Amino acid sequence: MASQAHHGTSASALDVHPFWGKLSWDAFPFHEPIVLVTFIGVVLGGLALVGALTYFRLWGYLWKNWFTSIDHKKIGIMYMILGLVMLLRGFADALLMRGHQALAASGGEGYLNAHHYDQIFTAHGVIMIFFVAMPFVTGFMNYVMPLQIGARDVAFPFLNNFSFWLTVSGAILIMVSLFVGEFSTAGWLAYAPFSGLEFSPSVGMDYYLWALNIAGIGTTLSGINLVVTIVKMRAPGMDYMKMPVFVWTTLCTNVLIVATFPVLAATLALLTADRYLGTHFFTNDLGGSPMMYVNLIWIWGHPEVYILVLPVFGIFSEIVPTFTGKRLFGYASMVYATCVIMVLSYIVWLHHFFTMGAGANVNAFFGITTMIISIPTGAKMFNWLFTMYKGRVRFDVPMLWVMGFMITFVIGGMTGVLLAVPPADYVLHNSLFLIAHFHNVIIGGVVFGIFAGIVYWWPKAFGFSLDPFWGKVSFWCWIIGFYLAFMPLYVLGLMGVTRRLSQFEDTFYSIYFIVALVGALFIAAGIGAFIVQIVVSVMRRKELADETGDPWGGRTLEWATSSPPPYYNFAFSPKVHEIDAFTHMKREGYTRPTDGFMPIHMPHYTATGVVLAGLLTVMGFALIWHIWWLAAASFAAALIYGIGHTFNYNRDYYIPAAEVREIENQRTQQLAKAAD
Amino acid sequence: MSDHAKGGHGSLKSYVVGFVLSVILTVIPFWVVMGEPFDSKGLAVAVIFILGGTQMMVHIHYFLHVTIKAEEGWQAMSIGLTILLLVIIMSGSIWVMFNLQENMMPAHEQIERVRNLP
Amino acid sequence: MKRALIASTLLSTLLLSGCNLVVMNPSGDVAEQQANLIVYSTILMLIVIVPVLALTVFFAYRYRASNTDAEYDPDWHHSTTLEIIIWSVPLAIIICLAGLTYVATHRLDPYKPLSRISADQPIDESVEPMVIQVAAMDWKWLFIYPELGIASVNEVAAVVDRPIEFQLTSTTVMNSFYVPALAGQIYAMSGMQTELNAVINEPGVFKGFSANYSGEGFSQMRFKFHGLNEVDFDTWVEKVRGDDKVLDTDTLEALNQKSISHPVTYYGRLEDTLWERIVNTCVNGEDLCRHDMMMVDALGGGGLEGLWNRDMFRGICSADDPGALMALIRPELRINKDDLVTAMTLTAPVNAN
Amino acid sequence: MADTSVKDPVEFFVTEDPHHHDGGDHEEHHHETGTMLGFWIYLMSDCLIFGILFATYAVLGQNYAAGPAPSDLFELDMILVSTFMLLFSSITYGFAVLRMDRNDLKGTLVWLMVTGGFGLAFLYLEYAEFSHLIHLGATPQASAFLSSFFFLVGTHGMHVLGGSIWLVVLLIQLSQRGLTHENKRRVMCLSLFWHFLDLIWIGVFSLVYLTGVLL
Repeated sequence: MASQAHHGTSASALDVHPFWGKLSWDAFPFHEPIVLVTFIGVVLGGLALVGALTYFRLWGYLWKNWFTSIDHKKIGIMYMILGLVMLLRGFADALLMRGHQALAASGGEGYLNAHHYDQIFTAHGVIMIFFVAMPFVTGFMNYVMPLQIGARDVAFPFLNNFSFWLTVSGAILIMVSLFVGEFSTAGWLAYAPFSGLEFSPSVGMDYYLWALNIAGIGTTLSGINLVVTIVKMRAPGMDYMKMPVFVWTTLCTNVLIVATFPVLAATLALLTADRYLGTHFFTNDLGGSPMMYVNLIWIWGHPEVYILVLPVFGIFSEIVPTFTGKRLFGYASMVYATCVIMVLSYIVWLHHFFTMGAGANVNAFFGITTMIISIPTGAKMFNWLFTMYKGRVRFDVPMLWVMGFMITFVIGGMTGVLLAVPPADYVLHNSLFLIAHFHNVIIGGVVFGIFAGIVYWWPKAFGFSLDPFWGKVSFWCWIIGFYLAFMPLYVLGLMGVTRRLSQFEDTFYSIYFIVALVGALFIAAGIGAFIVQIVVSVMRRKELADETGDPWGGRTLEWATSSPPPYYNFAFSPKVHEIDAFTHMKREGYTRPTDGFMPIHMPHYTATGVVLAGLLTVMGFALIWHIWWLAAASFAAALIYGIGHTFNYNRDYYIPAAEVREIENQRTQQLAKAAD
Repeated sequence: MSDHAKGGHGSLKSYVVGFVLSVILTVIPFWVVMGEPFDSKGLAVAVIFILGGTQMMVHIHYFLHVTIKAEEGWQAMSIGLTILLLVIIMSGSIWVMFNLQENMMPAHEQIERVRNLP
Repeated sequence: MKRALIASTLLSTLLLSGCNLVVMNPSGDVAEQQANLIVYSTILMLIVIVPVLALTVFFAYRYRASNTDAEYDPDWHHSTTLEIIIWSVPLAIIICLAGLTYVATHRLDPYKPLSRISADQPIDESVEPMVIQVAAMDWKWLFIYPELGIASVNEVAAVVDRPIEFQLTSTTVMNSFYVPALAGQIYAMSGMQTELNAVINEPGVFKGFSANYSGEGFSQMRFKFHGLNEVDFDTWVEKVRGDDKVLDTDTLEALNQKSISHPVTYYGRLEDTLWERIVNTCVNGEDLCRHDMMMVDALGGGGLEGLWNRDMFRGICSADDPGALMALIRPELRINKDDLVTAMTLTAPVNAN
Repeated sequence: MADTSVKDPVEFFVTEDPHHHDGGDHEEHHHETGTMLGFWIYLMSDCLIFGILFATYAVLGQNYAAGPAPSDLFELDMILVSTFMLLFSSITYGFAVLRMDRNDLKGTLVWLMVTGGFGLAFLYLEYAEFSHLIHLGATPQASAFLSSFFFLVGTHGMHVLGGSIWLVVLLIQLSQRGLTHENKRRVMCLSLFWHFLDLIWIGVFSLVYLTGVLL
């Protein structure tokens, strides 16, 4: 990789083979031992997986029951799997960086050259935001929200499947860049003019652009889908002010997605035009303005932060009442706070570039608007706090994550407000203090929330709980690891150490970097414990089984159906009378209807989403490597296939009442057994 | 539902009214530029944008049939939010970018002086 | 000093040794004010953070499920008083912080000339700030002293307690000029000129670097900032002059090639108008200078001919000969010629009143 | 289940047949209004894409790079003709919808074809303008102004092209199956799309063409 960037890139940019484009044997990492070993490992692992799937004849099962599925629950689970797989990749990058920096700060050179290191921090950022955090939160929203509103599926089930596969398509392109060619070195937001053709001629930036362009379309479509689902498909009686808070945050998040991902798409399209068509939007010359790129990308970038964190706030708002056995304190103020955050997140973007040289009035305006966001966020914090007040707090694993979040997130919030003070930002911007801050809110907020949510809803999705011992191990490893890994970075930031450095002048930093590395290893152990937790739980699934469908004493409708829910979710649509509908049902002593079942209208599974996304992946790859004929052919194929899909009128069917009765009778027996 | 099917699609009259208004609102700004009736460019620009904005409202009302009640108010609400965000994004970008350029562009003062000539 | 006391308490609670925390313990007045601001803001926020943390732990302990003595009220979910408090206390703090931010942002605006040398030393109006022109290159820093007619690479010096005005640009991608001991950072970007006003209050050698990632040699894009008293500064200038190298167009072009860990280099003499050409991205004299291009644009563009021969405008709209440009601009332009010439003159017109 | 004595038995499930109940059903027509809302939200997001392009044009539109400015390039009389093509197509689409409401398949088809004709005329005019500019040397690569001009106007043009392709597909679907519920919904979605493009065009001619030539 590196040697190619030193010598080969500009040359390879010149000769474009009519058939192979820029693709040649040089693109493969034969000369990079680290990458080659990884490559061989991945190929062998992949072959083993493919072999196993073939041996156990699972391809048909996967294709029929998962890949082509338009069941929101299965798509939600697939999003989570994607997030988990990409977490391993993104975290491997993090470990590589931490290890390298610890060595480099101790007087050595480390094991990564600058070019390789630059790719790794870029990949780490891109993967963690777009292909870990986003799939995880989208997965939750997909799985949980329709159940919570008592719906049978999302509004556009096919679109849901297509969105998922577009996200996968982006992830595939990023993974391919590891072994074919190289990835971007321009940082996760690809600031112009560095990301332009003049300074980054290699295919790395193109991988970045097409991966995000394709995945971004998927995210936007999914956003539209979920908004319409909430607006149109709520159970009768569920007014807006009776929706669970998670549904509220999902609504606000998806409104944000619909309103910001187009900004990202347009901005990246302009950058793509600069690189492919030679236009001058963000170039240094002929009137282009790189500052405009920074301005536009942050108009998307700041709301994106809230896209990640709002659903997680929703998760916490579900877990805290459940594990305190008490209604959420200040539901209305929680809802208003969410809506206020949603709108405010649009008027703060400049705080990411105070130091670019805007005048004092501009900087002060954006600094103050940023601080204002901390008020509704703080209100949420207090709401969770006072939910515990006069409660019965059970410290099951999900609640542990919430406690970890509450302690950690306030610190991150405080350093965030600090960074919003422009003159303070002049000394803290781009420093490791900033890195520590956003990891503090993203790990302490988003990641902790994701783990809390996984443990919380796992029994709903699979019918058995996760083993609490390994869950606690995972939690403690994560929280200790987090503090060890990022508190030293706060200190280093105050020592004037900035981000993205691969070499250091002074060795007195080394102890801090070593502590940070130890922290990263703890986090690795935390991830390991999480995987062990899943394996152990799968093996012990009989004793951990959840027969009732309501293992935690849940308060919302998803706990009213079986674990795992039948594919139609509810045999009869629930009727809602109050907030915390299921608590109300339990209190009023509801009876589950056991007869009078009716046919249920459901959509057919379809392969269109997989096929279209596959064709678009090929198109992206072809565009990256300038294989024009292939790009045109795959685009045309996708267009024709997509149009053809609109001629398919056989899209839905009715589940016969008998089948519903059979499934529901099984559940009746299961419940009777659990009651014994 | 039925009122959506009927009222939502407009009537012949509403389409024709919308069309006539649009024609008027299109012709005037073109005349403002091509016929040069005003000496002041600022006034001409103001006329163009006010009439452009008005025509957009005409389209939204007569062609897109946006009403407060349609889709539980979601249609009106979403267009309201979109307009709010457009205003934020566009005016914000212009403010930020011109402030940056004012601070940084070489020979900015002279260029501003030239631009502001009568 | 009170601030030092507060700062040290704060830092010791974080179990740190203060000696290496250059950001909190800088040597320049601007950076010092910024450090103070960090401390004050932190204290202001701790007013609400500490109770939240304490209450979190306390509630978690008090209302644990095993403690059946604690009150349990599953339907308690609203309290107007509490709601008012949880919205208004943060609001009050943010109002204070916003006031602080507004004032500090204006006082510490990097474009604004300094208003003091240090906390107890007012500015001397008669002393002109020392102008240092800074160009970020791949991957090194070029410093030009226009008054002294010297330049240096990857090393810069300034006189203690004399205001410095940095003018910054880049010949390549975005970089950020940052000397933590001196003042906050500011971006350096191609075709644009940012400014940073600062002062160094203690003699010493301080680290400077690019704080914004700029590619392969970014980690080595460092320089030394020397805070010197007048005598030492003169010695340093003589040392630079002693190197007989001239910074001219060719040297600059050579310097502009990519290089990592460029050695410290001195240039005893300078070619004229070099800085203007660097800022306006026309070092070699073959490209149309940025400000000329913008002037043409301000006059309504160069027309279709401009596409084929942008160079015909080169150089002539600068101060030397504004009239010449007029000859090239379309006649239909309804602008009084004299007004235009005055407006285009690069030196600001003398104030009439 | 606890068998507490319930004072007022509260109904927790919709047990009657949803086809005869309009409280909270999931049957077809409800689902279809979801499609309209979804499409509307898509349009709003598209609006923001154009918002970014407009903002880019507003910021970069005067960076001519010593090259041509709008007044050197744009021919307003042709733009006026294009504008009228779109306006005509808007009202003809309206007529198609009115025909559709009367279940007049043939009328719908005819008016849709007329609409498509105006759309193609608009596209041809835009193609002629672009190729004229490129022939002059005023390419998207020549200056930031031209980059942002071509991209903003071109993106609108690509939308019209997409709408036209959709129109053709819709004509086939209509002639295959007639005015089914599904096809009616498609006609209404395309209607929104088509009128939306006209709306964007108002912004384009106001900001790009008229203001550009004026300043």
